This record gives sequence, structure tokens and C-alpha cells, in this order.
Amino acid sequence: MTNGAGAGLTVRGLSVSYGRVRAVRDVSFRVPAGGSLGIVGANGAGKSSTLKAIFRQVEASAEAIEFGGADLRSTPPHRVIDLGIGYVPEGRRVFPGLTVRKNLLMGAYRRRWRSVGDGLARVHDLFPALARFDSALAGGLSGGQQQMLAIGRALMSDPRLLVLDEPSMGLAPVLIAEIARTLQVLRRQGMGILLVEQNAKLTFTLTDRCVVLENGEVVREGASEELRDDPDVRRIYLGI
Amino acid sequence: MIRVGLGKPALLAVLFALPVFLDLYKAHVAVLIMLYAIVAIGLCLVMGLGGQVNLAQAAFFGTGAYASAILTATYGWNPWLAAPAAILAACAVALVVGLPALRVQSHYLGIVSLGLAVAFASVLTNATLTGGASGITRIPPLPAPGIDLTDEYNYYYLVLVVLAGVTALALFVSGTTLGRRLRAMRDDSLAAAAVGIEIPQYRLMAFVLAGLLGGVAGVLYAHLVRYVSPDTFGLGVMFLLLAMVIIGGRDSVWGVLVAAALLVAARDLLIGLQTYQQLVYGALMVGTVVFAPRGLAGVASAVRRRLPFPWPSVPVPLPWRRSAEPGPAPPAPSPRRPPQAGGPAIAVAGVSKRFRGVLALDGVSLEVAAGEIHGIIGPNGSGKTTLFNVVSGIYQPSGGRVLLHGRDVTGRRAHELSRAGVARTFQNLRLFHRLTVLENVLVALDRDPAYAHARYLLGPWSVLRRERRDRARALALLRDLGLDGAADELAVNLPYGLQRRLEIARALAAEPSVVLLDEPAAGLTAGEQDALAEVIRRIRGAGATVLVIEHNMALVMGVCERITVLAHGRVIAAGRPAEVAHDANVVEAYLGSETAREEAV
Amino acid sequence: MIGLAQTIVGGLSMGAVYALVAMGFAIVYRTIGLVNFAHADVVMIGAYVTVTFYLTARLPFGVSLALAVGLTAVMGLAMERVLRPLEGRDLDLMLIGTIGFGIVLESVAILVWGSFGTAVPTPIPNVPLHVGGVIVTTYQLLVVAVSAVVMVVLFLFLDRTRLGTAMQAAAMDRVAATAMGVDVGAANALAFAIGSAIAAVAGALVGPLLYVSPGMGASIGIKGFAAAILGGFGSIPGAIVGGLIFGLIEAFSSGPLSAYADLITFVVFALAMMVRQTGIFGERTGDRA
Amino acid sequence: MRRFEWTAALAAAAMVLLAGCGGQLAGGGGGTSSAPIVVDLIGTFSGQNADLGSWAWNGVKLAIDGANAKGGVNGRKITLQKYDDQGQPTVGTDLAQRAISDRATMVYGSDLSTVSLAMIPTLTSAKIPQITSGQAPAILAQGSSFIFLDSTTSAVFDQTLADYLVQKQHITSIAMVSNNDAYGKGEHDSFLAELTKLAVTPTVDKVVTPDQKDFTSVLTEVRATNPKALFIGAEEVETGLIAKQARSLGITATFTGGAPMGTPTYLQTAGADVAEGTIMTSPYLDNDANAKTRAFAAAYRKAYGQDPELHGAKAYDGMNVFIAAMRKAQPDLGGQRLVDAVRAIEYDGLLGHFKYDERGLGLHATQIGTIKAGKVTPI
Repeated sequence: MTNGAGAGLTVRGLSVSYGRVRAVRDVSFRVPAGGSLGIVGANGAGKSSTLKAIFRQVEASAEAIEFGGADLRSTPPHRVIDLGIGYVPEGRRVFPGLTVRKNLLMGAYRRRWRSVGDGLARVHDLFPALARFDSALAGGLSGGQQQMLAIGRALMSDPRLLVLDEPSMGLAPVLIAEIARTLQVLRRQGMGILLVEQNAKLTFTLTDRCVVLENGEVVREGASEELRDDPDVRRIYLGI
Repeated sequence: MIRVGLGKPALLAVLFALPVFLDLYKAHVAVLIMLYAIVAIGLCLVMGLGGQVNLAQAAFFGTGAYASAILTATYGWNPWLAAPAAILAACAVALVVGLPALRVQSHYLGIVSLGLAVAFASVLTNATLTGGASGITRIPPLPAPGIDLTDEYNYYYLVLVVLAGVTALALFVSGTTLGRRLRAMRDDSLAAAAVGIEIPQYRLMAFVLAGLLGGVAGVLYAHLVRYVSPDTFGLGVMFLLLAMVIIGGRDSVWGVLVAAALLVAARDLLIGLQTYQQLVYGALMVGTVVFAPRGLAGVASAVRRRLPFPWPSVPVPLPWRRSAEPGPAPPAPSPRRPPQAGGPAIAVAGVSKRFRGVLALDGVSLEVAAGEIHGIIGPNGSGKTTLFNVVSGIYQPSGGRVLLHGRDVTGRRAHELSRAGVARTFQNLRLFHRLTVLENVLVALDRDPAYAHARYLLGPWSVLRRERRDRARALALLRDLGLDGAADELAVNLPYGLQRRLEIARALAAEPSVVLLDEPAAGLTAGEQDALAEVIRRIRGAGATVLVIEHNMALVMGVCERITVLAHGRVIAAGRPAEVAHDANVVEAYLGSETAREEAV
Repeated sequence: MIGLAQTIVGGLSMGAVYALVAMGFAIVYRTIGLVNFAHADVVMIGAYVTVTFYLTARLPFGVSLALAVGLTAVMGLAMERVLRPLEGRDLDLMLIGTIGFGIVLESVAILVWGSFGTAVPTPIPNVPLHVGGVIVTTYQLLVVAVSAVVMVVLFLFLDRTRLGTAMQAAAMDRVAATAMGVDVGAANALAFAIGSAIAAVAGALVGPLLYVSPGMGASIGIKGFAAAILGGFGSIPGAIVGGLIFGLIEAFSSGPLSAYADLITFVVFALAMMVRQTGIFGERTGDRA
Repeated sequence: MRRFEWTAALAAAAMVLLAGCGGQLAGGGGGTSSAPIVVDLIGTFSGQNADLGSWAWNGVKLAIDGANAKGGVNGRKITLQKYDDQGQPTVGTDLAQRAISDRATMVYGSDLSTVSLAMIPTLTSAKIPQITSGQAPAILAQGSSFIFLDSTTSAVFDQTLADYLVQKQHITSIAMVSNNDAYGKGEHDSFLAELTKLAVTPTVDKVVTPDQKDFTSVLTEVRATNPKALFIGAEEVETGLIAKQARSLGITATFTGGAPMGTPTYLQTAGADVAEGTIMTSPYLDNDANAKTRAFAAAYRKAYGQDPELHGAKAYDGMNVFIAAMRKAQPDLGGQRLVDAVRAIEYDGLLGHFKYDERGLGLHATQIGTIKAGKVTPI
């Protein structure tokens, strides 16, 4: 199955279970090359487990997990980045004891030495704050700054698809707006975006299509425009 | 009435008949085996049961031996007078080595205790009182009317009797409330505090028990060999004791006995090849830790489970074992009536909690009426669990006040709040995994304070009586929650849903007036969620007040009478479920705000 | 006053050795989270290998040290393979598993080199220099100098090189480092090799100061381990400061009451741990309940 | 519950049982039958002082092989069993029990005074004669009639040494460093007693422990008094370490002490340059002192491929005294008869003339030697 669609990310029949608890049941979705997809759902719906399965951080079974023709199921966890997927983990997970600059350099760990310079320049103009705090320890940054650093670090590997896990968590609304603006800029530059978020309204504005998860299963899927006004979404979130 | 395998009486018979076959030297080695076994059982109690990494056990053994040597050989005391003093000295040293355990644990405690053991050995080598490097000679034998205790064989029987007593004591402790609390503390000291166990007292008690046994063996050693020198209590012996406990199976008294016999006998057989003997038990330690972490005891129980061999066994009436006959079922522990009706069961006024600059709770206030089921919801990172930890005493608030039934309990510790009637479950299931289902409930059900263990000395039979009564009440509670089928199963082996229910059973066992449930529905199937709702209603029906944190909106909206919504550490809404679900702030907190849309276009 | 200075000099030279041992502990702990009690015996093996090249094969000390460091590093890689099942297990098992492994190393050393042990002449003429009334021997200076060089090289490797930064990242957050493409398994093995290599240097340096014997690991190991914890377990600067402080405590406590040096040293250490569980540079894992 | 463990415990007990029976059969008889005479050698074969064990074994075996070649003790061969006490007194007491159950005719052991002291009560109560290469006066003070020294005691050593230093060399500024095990204490007390008799007080008198390795703080105090001579009371390796560290701290005093300083181990540990000029007292200074020592040295070199030294010679003499006593007391070699025979005979050995008194001392004189160009030479 290597038709044109091969360029994007294809996930089919993905299931994840921790011991006897089934966190994700038979989830399938596609992120076309340069396209964007949101995965939303209440807490504990299986959003993060889905991403952890793609990045081989948890045991999972799936009919297919492919990106740009490569089968992720047989790729060792520390080589997924080579395929061109940038990862912004849940809770940011910057390296607290390293400086901002070194965190960014770690993002380019798998890149040739030459291209690191222009990668840094690109991140600095996207996030000017990171240039100002260049030699500060990442652990000392505020929540918002750490989130920007996590995104910058992912961009340093010059990915074709950027995957973000709950970037808005714990951030004040004004910071969420700034991160939304950055993602818009990246999308305009042709970067593929896979956004996993509890904040449904935000996700509907940033992605073309969305998938809604509840108890580990896909309960709704469609264009973000339609889902934004769908009364069912509120029921899924608030139970009544 | 339980069925006792033929093994126990057969082994005792063999041990009594053994000396007849042994020549003088073998008898001497057999006595050494038993002495090391007594010290190793002490280490088994403090490390296997209590979970304290104590690498100074050899120093307690040495204190017992040197104290009796100094008192008898240097100061001429009568050995029977010197013995209790020496044992007391060993307990005192154990207490001192135990003090750091109140502040540091695991490998930190390991290195601190090892350092103190090295210091002890160097004091023995240097002090003139202890006879410097050549030690103390001419220690008098134990005088006994009519029995010549300088004779190896008589001494063998003396030590055998003491060993039998020590083993009985160890089994008695590990099978009853003191041992259960030690093991609970070992499995999860945070959860143990939450069910009312005073952690500091129990850590020191574990060390004193180890000191007691070390002292007893030390006294017997001094009067057997009648010579003590520093090298007997150095690092070599410490690692031998450690090997016995690890290879034997850390919390199994029998495993330690078997390992002691095997290791010392091996040391004697390989006497000529000193280096190979050291290589053998070093390799045994690594192999055990990597391949059989539960040691011989673990292997034995695994083999027994796989090989249902019909061991010959004989019925023996034993009062306190689980009685088969259905006696009059005592009532399941019912939640205590709150002291006075009317006032709110829980009142939180302006509570805030700061973690290194991050404000997890910012002026939270809420009231929960007595007998109410109150839900707390909010997106991730909103401070829900932090609030629970403040109300249950795990965290002390940075500001504001917490009232329980009108009484101010701000800043009180977890075990104090547990005694005051607060019981809780944990978000990520903190069961005592190496205790059985029944024992998990028993630990919470037993409300006695630490000093009640004086009963072990004053009235052991009363301990058995209370044990029987508590077991019956625990069984009744398990039957109520449909868990009695798995009573003797280790908590770790239960399916996830049953583990969740066991945690609730453990909370109820403490007859709480207030029950805090932290995400009880996480990972449950739809059927299990309905059963949970029913259990929550039954808890409230029995008179307790219930506070629930939950993400599963269906459950929260169905069960809770009132709800408080938290976001970014602040209360953004409160009221009946229907009102709250339609509140604009709540919708925005969950679904996100519209504002992002205008700017994004 | 002279006595005070003399004690400090003595303390610093032994302190430098304890710092090296502590650094070995710290590197292995921070990357793999393994409390490697056998590290003390790696120091002993390093000392013996150096002595074998230096005395038996008559190679110059510098060459012997280099060969010993290389060989012990390779042994470190093999050890990491053997102890890998212990990584991340509960700490009691890890502690006892590595103690058992230490005993195995000790008995192997006895089988290979005999239990007798050997005195080692100082590689350079050990001339006592009078510096303002205080005696400093040339070998003591060599010990402190070589330790300082090792500390600087290690710091530069961790701080300036790509691989060093990746190792630090792996130590701070295994999942994030893997996502950035760091092979954490290989990084841990390398950390073990570096830890063992530093242990070999410590062993080689302490040989002439004291006496090379299969049992030498125990006392140096315990003090090196305690120094690492005093400085803040897992922190390299902490290990260096902890080692020097430990050397000084030992030197001062063996002044007037030399008989009770160990007692004073370890009681001071126990009190320090009770006051500040995480040591000077703080590693936040102390027990909170 | 855990029934399987019972069976494992049963198996363990059975194993000890079998080992027991095994022990039962192997025991030799001390009595008058033609069964071989059992001699147990308990020595230090591992740890820092492991040399002492092998030297004692070489000397004793050489004497026994010589006797067996000439028909043993009127037809009864002597068998020698080797046990390693690891230099630890506790292991010594266990091995003493072993010798009793072996029904040994005599015990040669141990090399360290501390270990020998620990074994005396057990062996004496079992009436098994014991000869030790320990020199501590405390051994003789035990008041046992079953203990014998194979050379002389620290008292004799140190009287000879102190007289030589003070009266012949006119050295009166002497510092003392000794360890606190039985041997070290014996050397310290004897040497100090002799100095006080000669109205000399040591410039400084420091005590260290047997397994100590770092002597900087103690030697710093010694250096402050700038002594002419430094008396060291410790075993071979420790003496060597103290000497080496003393020189590295700038102490120029002449090293002096007892028998340990006459051994190759001291020379190798301290280094030939540090040991140069050491003055020591020892009853056996070099191999070509007389015809008897040359013959012994040749036999020793043929058997073991290395030159003998004091400890090998002591063991050879001690065993030969007992062989002579056995020939006199046979056929009944019971403990009491054997010790009476040892006290009855006189024996001219490598170390000098042996005549045992009630307390167990046989040799009453020693010589003074010094180290020149790495070689022990009598003065």
C-alpha cells in the first residue's frame, strides 16, 4: 500500500493496554503530508496512550503505523526522530539541568553539525524569548517558556510532521494564544501538525480535521468546522 | 483447625537427635549455624518485614558478645546477670543506629548503617576496654546447676531451645498485628501512614527487635567460644548475614533458617578452599537477586503452586487460624456516627498550598455536609489531588484552615487524621502488595496505637484473642464487598477492578466518618462503574460523608449530590450537578475558550 | 599551626582519591540509577592491573595506568551487561546484588593475584618538600594533580561534547532523550565504562599510598560511597566536594584520637545525612513520608 | 503453608549429618597403635600475613619428611594436615575444635600471637600439646603446661636490642610505634620495660591498629621529636609500611625492632633503600652462619626453590624438638607424656640451644643484625 498518501502518517487498528486495562481500542486515523489533524477527548480518553504507542514508548498492537513509507512498528524508539517526526511530549519534559541552547542542540542530536546553525536561527525568530534566555537553565524557565522550548527543540530536527501532546495544559490563556499563533505560522510553512489536546475549542480552530476519543474509542470524526458547533461534543466532555 | 504438614515435627525430631551423629567439631559448627540463624532472623525482621536496609546487624551481634565478655571476664559479673544487661546494650545500640532511619531510607540508610558498623568494628579494635585487636579471653562459661555447659553437646541443646523460642517469636510477630504493620510500612509507608500507622515508632521498633535477637545470639556466642575478637563482627559476617536473608527469602523466617544452614555448612565443607567459598556465596547472592528475588521461600512457594503434591499432613487444632465453622458473623465495621450532627463534616476555608514557587491551591474554600456525597472535578493539573492530600494530612497547607466535624485539624499528620476518622483511597492504587487481601483490611481495621504492642510482652494470649476478633470482622467486610473469595490471595495478584474495590474495603475497615475516594472509577469497565456507584451510595447510607475526585462525568453527575469545580488551583464553580454542567466557566475550563478563535483567523 | 596545615595536606591527598571514587559512583547512579556497591572492588581491580603492568611487566607508570584504565573500562562494559537486570529494580535488591558482585570480584582477585597483596613503590621518587614547615611529598602532589586532570577532562567531556551532553540528557529524562534520538542503553554502558575507568585511576593512585590487597576495596569503597552521598548523590561536583570533605574529616579525626578516627568520621557523616538528606548539591529523593 | 520449605530444611540437616559421619571415620588415633601420628598445622595462609603460614609449613614439613625418611617415630609415620586461620582469632578457635576431633597428637600453630592466644584454652583443656611461632610474653603468662614457643619471647628479644642500642650505640633519643595486637603489645611492653631499666624515656610512644594502612598522623608526631632511632613493634608488612611512610614524611631515624625486620617481606614492602641500616634482633640472621644452617638452607632450597629465613628455621627447629620428644616418650604419645618428654630433652638447633622451662620457653638468647645493601648481616 504505497500510494501517494504514503507521505503522511497512517495509523490503523491501534490498541494499547496496561496490564488488564485497555486504554486504547482499535483507533485509526490519517495525517496527510503537510496536513493537520486534532485528537480531542476528556481526560483519560486514551489520547496520550495513542501518541506513546506511535513513539514506541508503550507496548501496542496495530495493523499499521506508517510515516512516509516507513513502518514505525519495526523502528527502534531512538530512531523514530530520523523519519522526520518532531515530538513535543506531554508535560514538555525539557532537560532541566541543561541550558536553553543545549536543549535546542539536543533537538538536533541526529542532525549533521553544519545544519544546526540555521535551525537555531529559525527557532530564535519563532520564539525570541529563547534567544534572550539562551544560557539560562531550562529548569528555571516559566511554564510557557518551557513549552516554547519544547516546541523549538522538536523543530531543531527539521521534521516534516510536528506531534504535540497537550501543549496548552497548565498555561494561562494569553500564552495559549501565542502558541496557537506559532502553530498557524508553521502550518502556513507546510509543516504537518498532529495536535492532541483536552482543549477542544482551541484544537478545532488549529486543525482541518479532528477525531474525538471517549474511553479509548473513536466516537466522532470529521471536519473541525462541523465538530465545533456539534452539541454532542459537550455531552462527551461533561457527561450530561 | 488447620492441617500441619509432617515437616515441622519431623524436623524438630531430627534436630534433637542430630548431636548423637555429630563429632565434636561438627557439633560446634551446628551450634554456630544456629547462632548465625538467630542473628539472621533479627535481620529478617528489620529488613524483610520492616523494609529497613540495616547493614549494621553484625554490630548488634558484636555488642551482645562484647558486653557479656566485658561484664563477665573483666568485671566478674555472674553470666546470668550479665546476659540481660548485654541484650539491653545491643537493643540500645540498635536504637541509636535506627535513629537515622527516621530521616533517610533505602541506599542512604544502607550506607549510614554500614558506616556505623565499620565505626563499631574500629572501636572494638582500638579501645583498651575491649582488649584491642587481640580481644578478650577467658570468658567464663554459663553456670548451670547440674549441666556442664562447657560441653558442646549440652550447649547445642541450650541454643536449640533458644532458636526454637526465637523462631516462634518471629512467626508470632510476623503473623499478627505488629508484623503486619511492619510489612505494610515496608510495602508503602505513605499508605501505611494514611491508615494510622505511626511510621517513626515502627521503624525504631524494627531496629530494636533486630538488636534484641542480635544481643541474644551475641551472649550465647561469647559463652560458647569464651573468646571474642573484633574480626568476628566485621564486614565479612555482615555480608554472610545479608546472604542468608536474601537467599532465604527476605520476609520468610523459614527461608532464612534453611539458608543459614546451607551457607555455614558450605563454609565448613569448603574450609580448605577459602576463596572458592567466598566466590560461591557471592555468586549465590547475585544469582538470587537476578533470578529469584524472592529467594528460597519464593522458589518454594512457586514450586508448591505448580506441583500440587499431596504432602502428608495431620490436622492440628490451632485457635487463631481462620476458623472454618461459621460462628455468629459479627457485624461488618460500620462507619462511626459523626460526633455531632448538623455542622459540616468537612470545611476547607481559604486553603492554599505552594510547591517551590508554584501555587497548587490558591484560597480554596468548600463545605461538605455530614452524610453528603460531594464530587470534585476539574481538568488536569487543577489541584484536585493536592486538595485531597491536604484534607487527609499527607500535605500540610501553606495557608487557610481545615475543619473536621467542626474541629480544627489544620496541619495534623496523616496518621492523626486517620485516627480522627478520615479514610482515603489513592489515585494510583497504593495497596500493600505483598500482604494478602485479608491482611490489607486487617491493617486498617486494627486501631490500636503503637504502645499497645506492650501486650506482646504482658499478654500474648490477649493478642491472639484480638487477632481472632479482628479477623472475623474483616471477613465480614470482605463478604460485604464480594472479596471474601480472594481473602488469602496476595493483593498484587488481584485483577485491577478487584484491587480498586480492595482499596475501598481498606478505607471502610477503619470505620471512618469521612471517606475520600481519589478517581475510584479509573480503568473500570461500564459494569464495574455501576457497581462502584452502588458501593458509594451504601457507604453514605451507613452514615459516612463521601468526597470523590473523578474524571468519569457520567459517574459524577449520577452519584454526587453537590459538586465543586477546580481550575488552576481555584474554585470556579460549585452547586448541584445540573447547574454546574451548564456554568459558562466550567464549559470554558473543559472545552477551552472561544477567544483563541478570533485571533487565529 | 604547622600541625593543622600538615593534617589538611594529608586530608586533601586522600580526599582526592575519595573524590575520584565518589565520581565513579555518581556517574553510574545518575545515568542508570544503579547504586553500584561493587564499584569499590573495581577500584581494587584497577589498582592490581596497574601494579601488574608496572611491577611485573616493568612498563612505565604512565603506560601502566593508561592500560589499566582501558582494561577496566572494558570490564565496566561487561559489568553493565551483567548488572543490567538490576537497573531500576527496587533499591534493596540492587544494593545486595552489587554487594554480591563485589564479593565475586574480590575472590577472583584472590584467585588471580593471591590474597597476600603487595606494597607498591611510588612511581616518582617520593621526595618530601618543605613548604613553610609543612611536609608535602612529591607523590601527594602527583595524586592531587592527576585527580584534578581527571575531574577537568570529565567536566569538559560532559559539558562540551555532543556525546557528553547526550549522556547528561539521558540521565535527566530517559524518555525525552530517546525521543531526541539518544540510544540510552549505549549511553548507560558508556557511563559504566567511564565510571570504571575513573575507579581504575583511583586504585592506581592509592596503591603506593596505602597497600594493594584484595580487601582494600571495602574501606575505600565505603568512604567513597559516603562521600558521594555527602556531596549529593548523582552530582559530579557534589562527589568532588564530598570526597575532599571526607578526606579532611578523616584526617582531622585521626589527629589526637587516631584510635577513634572511623567512629568520628562516620558519626559526623550520619549526622550530616540526618540534617540534609540530599547532601550538599542535593538530589531530591530523600524519604518524605 | 510453606510445607516444601520443611523438606528443604530436612535436607540441609541431613547434609550436616552426613558431613558429621564422614568426620567420625577419618579421626586418627593418638594412642599406641601403629596408626600414623597426626600433626595439625594451623597457620595464616591468606590475608596480609599469608607469608607466615607458608614459611611455617615449609619448615615443619621439611622436619617431618626428614623424620619419615628415617622410619618416622620407631615405625609410625607422621602425617601433617594444613588449616588456614586467615589471621583471624575466631577462625583459630574453630580450628582448635577441629584438631580435637581429628584427635591430633600435637598442633603446630599459629604464626600470629593473637590467634595462638585464642586457641590455648581449648587445646589445653583437651590436653593437646601446642607449639607456636608467636613471641608475645602473654602466651607464657597463660600458665598452661601444654604451650611451647619455637623461638624466644619478646622480653629476650628486646632486652638484647635495648642493651645494644643504649649501651653500645649510645642512642638515647628513641621513638616508639607499635600496634595493639598481642605481638605488638608484647614487643612494646618488653622494649619499654628495658628502656626504663636503662633510664631512657622514649621521645614519643604511639599505638596503631594491625590493619591500619595510613600512618601519616602518628608519624607526624614522631617527626616533631626528631628521634635518632624509631622502634617499630608490628608484623612484617605493617612494619614495612610504617618505615616507608616515615621516610616519605622526612623522618631520618634508624629503624629498629624485632624478628619481622629480618625477613624478605619487610625488605620488599619498605623497599631496600628505606630498609638500609635497620638494626634488628633475631636468633637466625643468615643461612651460612654455620655448617648446620648451610645444610638446612641447601635442603630447604632443594625442596622449595627459595632461600629459608628465620620463620622457616624456627619451624624446622620446633618440629625437630617434638620429633625427638616423641622418640623419647613413645610408644604412648598421650598429651601429658609428650609435654613431659619435651621438657626433659635438650636440643641444639639452628637458632641455638633449646631447654624448655615450665612456662614453655625453650630458647633464651638472640643476636643483633643490620641490613646492608639489602642483605641481613650479623653485627
